[in-house]
Amino acid sequence: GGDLAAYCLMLGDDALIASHRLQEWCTHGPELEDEVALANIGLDLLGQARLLLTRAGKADGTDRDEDAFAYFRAEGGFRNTRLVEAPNGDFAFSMARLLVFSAHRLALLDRLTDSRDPVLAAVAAKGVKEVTYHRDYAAGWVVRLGDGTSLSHQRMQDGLAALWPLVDELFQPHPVEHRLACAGVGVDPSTLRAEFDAVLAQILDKATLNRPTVDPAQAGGRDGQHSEALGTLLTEMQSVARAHPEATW
Amino acid sequence: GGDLAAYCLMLGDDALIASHRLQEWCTHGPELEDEVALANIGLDLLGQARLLLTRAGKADGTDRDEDAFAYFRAEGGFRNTRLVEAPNGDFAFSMARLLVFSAHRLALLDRLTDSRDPVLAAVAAKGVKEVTYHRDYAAGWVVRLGDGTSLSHQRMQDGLAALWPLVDELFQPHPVEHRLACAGVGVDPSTLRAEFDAVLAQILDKATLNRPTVDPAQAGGRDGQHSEALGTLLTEMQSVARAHPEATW
Amino acid sequence: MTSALQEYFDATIANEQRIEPRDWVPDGYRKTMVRQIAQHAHSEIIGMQPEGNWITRAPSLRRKAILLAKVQDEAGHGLYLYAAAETLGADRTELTENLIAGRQKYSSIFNYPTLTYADVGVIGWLVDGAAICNQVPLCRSSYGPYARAMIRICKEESFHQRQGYELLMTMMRGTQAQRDMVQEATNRWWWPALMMFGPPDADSTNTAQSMAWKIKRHTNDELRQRFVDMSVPQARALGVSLPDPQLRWNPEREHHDFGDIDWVEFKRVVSGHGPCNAERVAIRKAAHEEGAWVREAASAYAEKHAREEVMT
Amino acid sequence: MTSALQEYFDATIANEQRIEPRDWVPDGYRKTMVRQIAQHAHSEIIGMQPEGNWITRAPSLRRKAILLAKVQDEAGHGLYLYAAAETLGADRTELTENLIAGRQKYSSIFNYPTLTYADVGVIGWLVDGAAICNQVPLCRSSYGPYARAMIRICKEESFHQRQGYELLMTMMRGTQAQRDMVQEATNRWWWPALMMFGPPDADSTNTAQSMAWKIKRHTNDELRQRFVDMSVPQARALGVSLPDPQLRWNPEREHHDFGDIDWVEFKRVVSGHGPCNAERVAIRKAAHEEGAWVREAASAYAEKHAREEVMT
Repeated sequence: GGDLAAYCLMLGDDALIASHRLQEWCTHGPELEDEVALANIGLDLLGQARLLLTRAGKADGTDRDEDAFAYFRAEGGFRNTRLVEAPNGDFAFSMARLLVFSAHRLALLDRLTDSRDPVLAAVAAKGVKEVTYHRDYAAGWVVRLGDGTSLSHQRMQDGLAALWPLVDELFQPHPVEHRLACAGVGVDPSTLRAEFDAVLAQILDKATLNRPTVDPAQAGGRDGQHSEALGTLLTEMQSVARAHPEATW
Repeated sequence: GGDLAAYCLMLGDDALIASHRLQEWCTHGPELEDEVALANIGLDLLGQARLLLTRAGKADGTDRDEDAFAYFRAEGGFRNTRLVEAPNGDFAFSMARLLVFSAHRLALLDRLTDSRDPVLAAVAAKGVKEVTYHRDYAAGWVVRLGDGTSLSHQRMQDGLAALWPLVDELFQPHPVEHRLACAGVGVDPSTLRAEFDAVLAQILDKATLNRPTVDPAQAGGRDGQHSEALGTLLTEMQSVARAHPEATW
Repeated sequence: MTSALQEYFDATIANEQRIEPRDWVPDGYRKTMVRQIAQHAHSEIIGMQPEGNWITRAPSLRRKAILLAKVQDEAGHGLYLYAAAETLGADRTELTENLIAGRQKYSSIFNYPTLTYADVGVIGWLVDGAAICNQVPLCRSSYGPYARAMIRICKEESFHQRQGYELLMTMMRGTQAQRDMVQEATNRWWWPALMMFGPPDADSTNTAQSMAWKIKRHTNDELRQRFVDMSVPQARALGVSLPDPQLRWNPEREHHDFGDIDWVEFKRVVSGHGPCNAERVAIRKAAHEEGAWVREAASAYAEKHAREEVMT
Repeated sequence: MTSALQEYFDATIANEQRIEPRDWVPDGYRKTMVRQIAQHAHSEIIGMQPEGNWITRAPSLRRKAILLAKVQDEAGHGLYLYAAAETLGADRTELTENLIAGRQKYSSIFNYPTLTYADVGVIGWLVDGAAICNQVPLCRSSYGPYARAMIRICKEESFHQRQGYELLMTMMRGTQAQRDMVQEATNRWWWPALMMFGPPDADSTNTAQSMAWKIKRHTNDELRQRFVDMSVPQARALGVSLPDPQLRWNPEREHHDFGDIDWVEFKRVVSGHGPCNAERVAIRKAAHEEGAWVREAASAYAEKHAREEVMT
């Protein structure tokens, strides 16, 4: 129960925080078509987060609901990777992040459709279709920006470079992931790296971009060790809910 | 008691929120000298706010302290003008705002040194010296940017234009101000307009800038009717204090 | 020649048939339609802001999903409507530039601030409610692409309206602070919502021609009355009061009488001096300008690869 | 000629007198001093960020004033120190560009994040405490302008250190959540604070020459030991534990023994891969670049009016 709950929080928090960063693009996108697409992707991820957080509250026996997890945990209780909490940067950084996140998540959900946990398997089955679209959308922009103007090429390359130190954490197996992978419930993310690298290589090649060669940054998100950015994000996200702890909405 | 408390909140909230906007410049200023100056001005205004909020808690008989007012009032309880809550914009907007705010406040505090309320008179006496420096600092930048490069001239003129609709509110007498002015305790702000206009005319002339001709925006800050920006500001300002309502710091 | 076309146009209108993009239309009709559709499109896009302001702060994940979906729908409405305007020869980029330069208007209602989460509900209830009153007759607009867009938009808007009302119902069953928020938001939005129907018929200049062209079906005052009559029982069911001491049922008219609208405020807001006009346009302008390099890259890419296809 | 100057320089150092800007100095001394002062200045400026992060969120107005004043002091320290470097012929703009291009370093401690308000207190207690251990001997640096800057800086830093410790004392008397925050922040900052004294003496390359020039007065390990001995009773008085199971009093050495420092982590952070290196430099770079038009305007204004004075 404990491991499954922790695992649901990892996958759920990744989706919740990634969705928040996409929500921040709202009314700031480069085109209306992107407003629609970014909101759609944000909604899909929010939906995944809700199912996963609800599952966590069942699995750990506390019966906490999705909102208890989203609004009344402190920063150190969040299990997302640092990749998703990094501030949006420019559109190039945001698209690079969405590509990396979606490529990782698609590989993950694809394996997870075979999970012995029926809820995880169902979330994954639904998520695979959604995240395929997310990845294709992000890849489309990475290619157009990479192979667009010299300015957009530079920004895309800079965005990738800024992002790349955060990539490794996605593939570092946490003990919980390791145990659940052995039990046929979860996925060991290190087994996804080859597929991810191949997908990225293909897209970056088409985009005339170089894969950055930078050292990985400090990880720790899966253990609740986050960057300063998450605190600011949660302050905003949780503000209304916490101002009215007795309220129902 | 009630009028005096309300008046202290008006002057105190103006200082508190103006200080917050200056705090946001910290580590983002154009030069180290400006980091020092902006922090100094922010500190002066914070000091004025603390004295005035404390006075409000005595005057209204509730004995609330400065932190009760700063951290545990909702948005509608804040009595500051909309000028001070507007987001910082660029350095030109921020300097235009600081000039307008300081020129207004200097004229106000100068009269208030004669207040029959000894606390207000003392706050004003100390404040006059501080705000004289604030005004001179802001005027220095308005002149240098106005009469600097063509880019800085344009930005300064745009900043002034964006700001100007918020100026009128500073000089619209609230019933509380009117009553306290009659009682020799407060100042009717409409009596400060001529002095303010003369000071601004001189500085804008030196800065080769035109005084904008735009209609005033909707006011209402003195009655707790604020722009969307104040809610976001307070969410941030109050976040830690409200997360730990039982704590002492 | 033109006179035969004019006759055909007039007959189409008279027979309640629809004008389609291929049809000849008089210049005045084209200009009026483009203006009407563009203003409507701009309103959808600017209208994303007051609610978008609360997405990241929504107090439950369910409400967050509802709000995000709603704001997304508004972007979608903007897209259909700009597409409808393009069928009349307008250019979307040009329309956007008209908006951010202040040359074209959008609904004044979006120049009021959203100050609490109750505003999200009240916008759904009153603002979308008023919009629906205005728009349902437009589903029978003589201009086909607009009429069809309105059918889809009205369907989604009434969904939004119900969701807004449901949020308010939930809040009214919550804490006293929540009830106070709902009442306070109702007080702030009621009069601006009444202004959404435009100036009184006596001062409304374009109505006659627009009615003749069947691109407007009811007068401003008729629609406003319908909205008031619809809202009073809804307010009662919700348990909020409407901020108008003169509001009462008039059994002779079989309508509610209501107080005088502050047309001075209306004109101030319409002419650009409402509480949020400057911010709303500034945000749209910033998004457009900051997105320029992205759009340029997309064009450069498309051009490069179109060329390649030709060459290989 | 040079040899007479060299003798005078050597004698000044030997007699514990101060080198002043007008004095001849060997190239190596100048380069080493510029690097030392610039790194120190950069550290003050980058060091504004981890604490500056909390100014707008400080939980009481008194703490906000203390924190804002402290961060302002750091900007002031940066100013004195850049001025001291300029007396050796360095150029402040160039030094700033070295910083943002990653060509010059700053203290690695500022590459760790501040995650709660307790971090503000722990930075005061441990980070400023370690800085003071490092810097008090530098008040006797052979280079006069630096030594004088250090006297002023040390005075202000010990004030900051006391304020940080007092905040922690207050928090430890508060709620359990506050006590937990203090302990957790202590756990995160203790080891990085020990790393502030630099690599162990055995691996420290510049120490001998710097000691000879009297711009360094104690070895890294001596200073680190002094800091540990000072901090242990402070932690006890505060009621927090230090995260080192091997930490204990050694009556023979009359010093505390302590565990091994993770020098691999140290090197990773120093070489730019700590938790916040990229953000810290990016913020400084953005401020510098976004301020360019302001600085250009100031120069243009100054030049214009200097010309006018000459012409009139």
